[in-house]
Amino acid sequence: MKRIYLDHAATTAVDREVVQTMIPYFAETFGNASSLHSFGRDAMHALGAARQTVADALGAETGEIFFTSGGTESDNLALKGVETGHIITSLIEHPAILNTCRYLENHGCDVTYLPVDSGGLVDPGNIESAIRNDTKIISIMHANNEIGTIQPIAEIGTIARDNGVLFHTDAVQSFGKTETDLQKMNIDMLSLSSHKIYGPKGVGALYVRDGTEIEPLMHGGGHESGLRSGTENVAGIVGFAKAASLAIERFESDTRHLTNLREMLINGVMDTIDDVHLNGHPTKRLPNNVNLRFDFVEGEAMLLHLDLRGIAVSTGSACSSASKDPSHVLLAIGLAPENIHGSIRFTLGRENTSEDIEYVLGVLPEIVGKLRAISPLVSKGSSRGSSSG
Amino acid sequence: MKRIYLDHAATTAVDREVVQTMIPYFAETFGNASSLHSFGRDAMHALGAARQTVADALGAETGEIFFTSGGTESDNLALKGVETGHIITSLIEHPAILNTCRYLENHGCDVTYLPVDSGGLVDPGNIESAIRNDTKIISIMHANNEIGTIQPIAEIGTIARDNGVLFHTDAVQSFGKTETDLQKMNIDMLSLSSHKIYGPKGVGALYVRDGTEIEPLMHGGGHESGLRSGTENVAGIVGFAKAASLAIERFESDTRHLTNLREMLINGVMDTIDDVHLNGHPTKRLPNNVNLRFDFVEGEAMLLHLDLRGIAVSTGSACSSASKDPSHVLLAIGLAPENIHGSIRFTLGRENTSEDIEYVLGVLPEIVGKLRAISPLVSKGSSRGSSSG
Amino acid sequence: MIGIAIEYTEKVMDHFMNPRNVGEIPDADGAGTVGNQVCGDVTNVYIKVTDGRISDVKFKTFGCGAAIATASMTTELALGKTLQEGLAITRDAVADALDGLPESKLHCSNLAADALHAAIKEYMAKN
Amino acid sequence: MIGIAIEYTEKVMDHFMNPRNVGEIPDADGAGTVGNQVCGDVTNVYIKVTDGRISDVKFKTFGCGAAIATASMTTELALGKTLQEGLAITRDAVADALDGLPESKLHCSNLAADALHAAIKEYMAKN
Ligand SMILES: Cc1ncc(COP(=O)(O)O)c(C=O)c1O
Ligand SMILES: Cc1ncc(COP(=O)(O)O)c(C=O)c1O
Repeated sequence: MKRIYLDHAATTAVDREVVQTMIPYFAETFGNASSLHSFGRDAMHALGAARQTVADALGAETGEIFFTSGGTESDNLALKGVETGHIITSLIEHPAILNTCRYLENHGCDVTYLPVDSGGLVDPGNIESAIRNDTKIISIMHANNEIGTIQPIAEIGTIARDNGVLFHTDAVQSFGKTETDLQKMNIDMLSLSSHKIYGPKGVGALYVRDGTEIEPLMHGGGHESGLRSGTENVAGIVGFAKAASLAIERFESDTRHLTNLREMLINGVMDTIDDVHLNGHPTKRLPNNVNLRFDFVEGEAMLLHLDLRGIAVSTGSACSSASKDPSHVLLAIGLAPENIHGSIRFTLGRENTSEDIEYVLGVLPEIVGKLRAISPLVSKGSSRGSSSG
Repeated sequence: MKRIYLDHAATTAVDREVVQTMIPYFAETFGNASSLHSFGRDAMHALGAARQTVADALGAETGEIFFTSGGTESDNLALKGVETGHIITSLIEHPAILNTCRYLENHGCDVTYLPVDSGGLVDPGNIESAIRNDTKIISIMHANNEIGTIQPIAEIGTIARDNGVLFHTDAVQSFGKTETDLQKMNIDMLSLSSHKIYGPKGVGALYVRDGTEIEPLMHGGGHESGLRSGTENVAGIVGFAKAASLAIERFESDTRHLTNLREMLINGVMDTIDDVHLNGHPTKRLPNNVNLRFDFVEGEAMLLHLDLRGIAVSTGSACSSASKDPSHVLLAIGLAPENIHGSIRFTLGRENTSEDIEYVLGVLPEIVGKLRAISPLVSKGSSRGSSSG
Repeated sequence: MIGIAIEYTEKVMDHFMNPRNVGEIPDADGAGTVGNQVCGDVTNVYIKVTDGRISDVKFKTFGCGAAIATASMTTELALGKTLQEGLAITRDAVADALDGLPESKLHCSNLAADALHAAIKEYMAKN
Repeated sequence: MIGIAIEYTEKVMDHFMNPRNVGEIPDADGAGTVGNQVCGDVTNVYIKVTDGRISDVKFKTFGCGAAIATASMTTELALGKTLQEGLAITRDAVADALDGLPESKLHCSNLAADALHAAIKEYMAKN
């Protein structure tokens, strides 16, 4: 069966080139980067080169890049590493930020969770007014993982800078898909995750602007300039760096390709199926994100039908696995729970083709029609029971 | 040039079989284990099988195994996850424990650092007397990374259990090299690291006995039953599990092989070079650890000479990279700093052969002789200036 | 809207893909609705009763795969049964008939049996 | 006893592997000892002075690769120099002559130049 992966916000397949780059670091150049001998020096060089690559990809200095075990650790480190005080964030952050904030609320911090508008945008004016004397950090994600909304990061960064408050952004979903300029955007800290950009899982980075003081989350041998102890995952870091450089290299072509497929999918669905709505912002949106709400049907049943046709999608953020509550993001943009249940997220990737989208557009109307036919929510005699496609 | 790696306590080369096992999980079975679709389910199965393998290797239940980013994170999680109170540990723990304890001392905990004897052994009697009403946890490493001393873990576990105190042990160096019995040893928590057992770097586990309450270090999507958020590093975990099962499978032959090589190296050095002393315990010692003190010469100079001959050793724990102070472990066993500077750690591995040891024994006397010849510490006219070999 | 990765038995998948007895019975002798849209699961069950037996049964479900499959299986189990037998169809019986449901989905199996019981009770109250 | 992974220049490695002017001068005109065993670095420098010039120089070092190489290079730089020129051999001059030393090892380059200066000063004090 044809298998079409449309869940790139959950994770991506490691690029073949990245895998090839990593392999020598398992059994050959396997040294501990802290060791003095040649095995160690080879590992140290690989680590240094990878750090340079990631720094270059961000326009940062090598001393500002700290490797972590992933986006979650980067987010935790950024927030927990800052002195206790007031934190400003949004209601649509990833659980790695939100649950860290909940934890910090129990440990002496005060958190303001800002609302978003129906497109998922934070109002920079709200940030400005939320700033207090004891505000230590503003953490607003660059792009949302569920609906793909891109925030006005540059404006927020300027407000933070003008008020002498640190600015952290979770760029796990945005890196490689929309431009990031650490200087113009006045970003002090930025989280990255390798497995969202065709790199291996279990690796990430936190950019920390030179001069920013933060405390480690993990204590030990003093690796990563003391900010993150633990023997460096050389193979993983080398793979991550390769993935980051490919992301920069392919940025133009990737975004063009993804935007084309995105528009093809959105328009195709809208043309063939009634009572469908696009969740999130119509334009300030990641090039690979399509989040659609199908009235009268339940998302997981749709997901299962699509899966049976080889199509992998998500009904929300796969990262928040344990919960079955309606998506906090879709609630925050003002959807009622009964409308949220029929939402499906398609996130496109580099390897997807227009044939993939055609295939999806081919099977979707039938699936929606089938589920609507057994749905008690479709009013009797309504033409809506079946798709028009 | 022949290259002989004798620094297996720092890290190990990933076993070729382990690499082969991991590869499909990068670009093929790459799904996010939390995703509902078939890509996700395949990843979830791989994760479940790996958890079963690691649980079996330890004689634990799958629900007691929590995957982490390595030994450092496991150690941090074990100690920081426990309610604030009194902690008992030893002076020779790995920095992942010691620096976590220092951190906790600044955050409401009180820590007792127990001394060790000249062989590096903790006296269980000292543990018993250190226990207070508010003692929450005892953390004593199973085997030391620098001198290889194996602690009386079963006795310590019994004392902990009898006193209603949690018992954590750092088994990063001991796993696969000396027997671990969670039940007989009354272990409540145990740290493992993949890259010390021929698995990939950046992966580890914390065993947490069912019913033990600990708090997460990283907050987010609620992975690992909520104890460790962050998208699971499926390839790394699969590799770690394979390495753990190989460690169990090869336990008998590995330990026999390593013990033979260890004795060959110790005896060979003692026979050919004067003024050499074995650091650590003569018998309660990891089968792969040889830590030798060469009078009148400085360790790093020896390391460099050995490196030039293709032999990789360590002058201490490579993990504690930033520090240049004399090893805290060698200080704790009662050595004066001036004696510590001439210590070299050889840690043997599965792939080493008796030819490797012969080669080392062949070059070592010359190196020591050369350095002693230029050492001002060798008294004039002393026969000690040159090796006898 | 997020669930942990789930796996269904072949029977569940069969009933999910080919649900039996889908529809409404406009002149039903009894009807029951359980669940609500806000929670993401609604199941309606309609019955016709002839000579004290369930002579026809239909359902409609808004819900996940497990909800659809259990509703379908429930109607299959109910068809031809006496009212007492119908009332004796438990959630567990439905789950068993499907060769089991994932732990996280056991609550879904509640809906259909409950809706069936409600339909039977409505009929009994009227007659 | 632990150091961050280090890399030496070819010149450092050459002087480390083949140290020049190793030894003691029993009837030295001046001798200097710098460092101590506790810190892990000791360097002794011995000089003979003829016509105001350093006509012979020898060293012994207990220390790391950088300490040995800098001591060797220092003696090479010192040989044949006037006492004033000898005193003008700075730590930086030694490091430069070795094409540089790793940041973490700059302190080691202190030892040899200091020991040389001490030897010269001892000679000057006596004469
Ligand atoms: C926006 C965002 N932040 C953080 C994370 C966490 O990253 P990781 O899975 O690498 O821990 C994710 C994805 O899981 C994400 O989408
Ligand atoms: C005894 C011990 N504990 C903990 C660690 C830390 O493990 P990791 O390098 O996986 O963070 C090490 C080695 O570095 C070790 O030897």
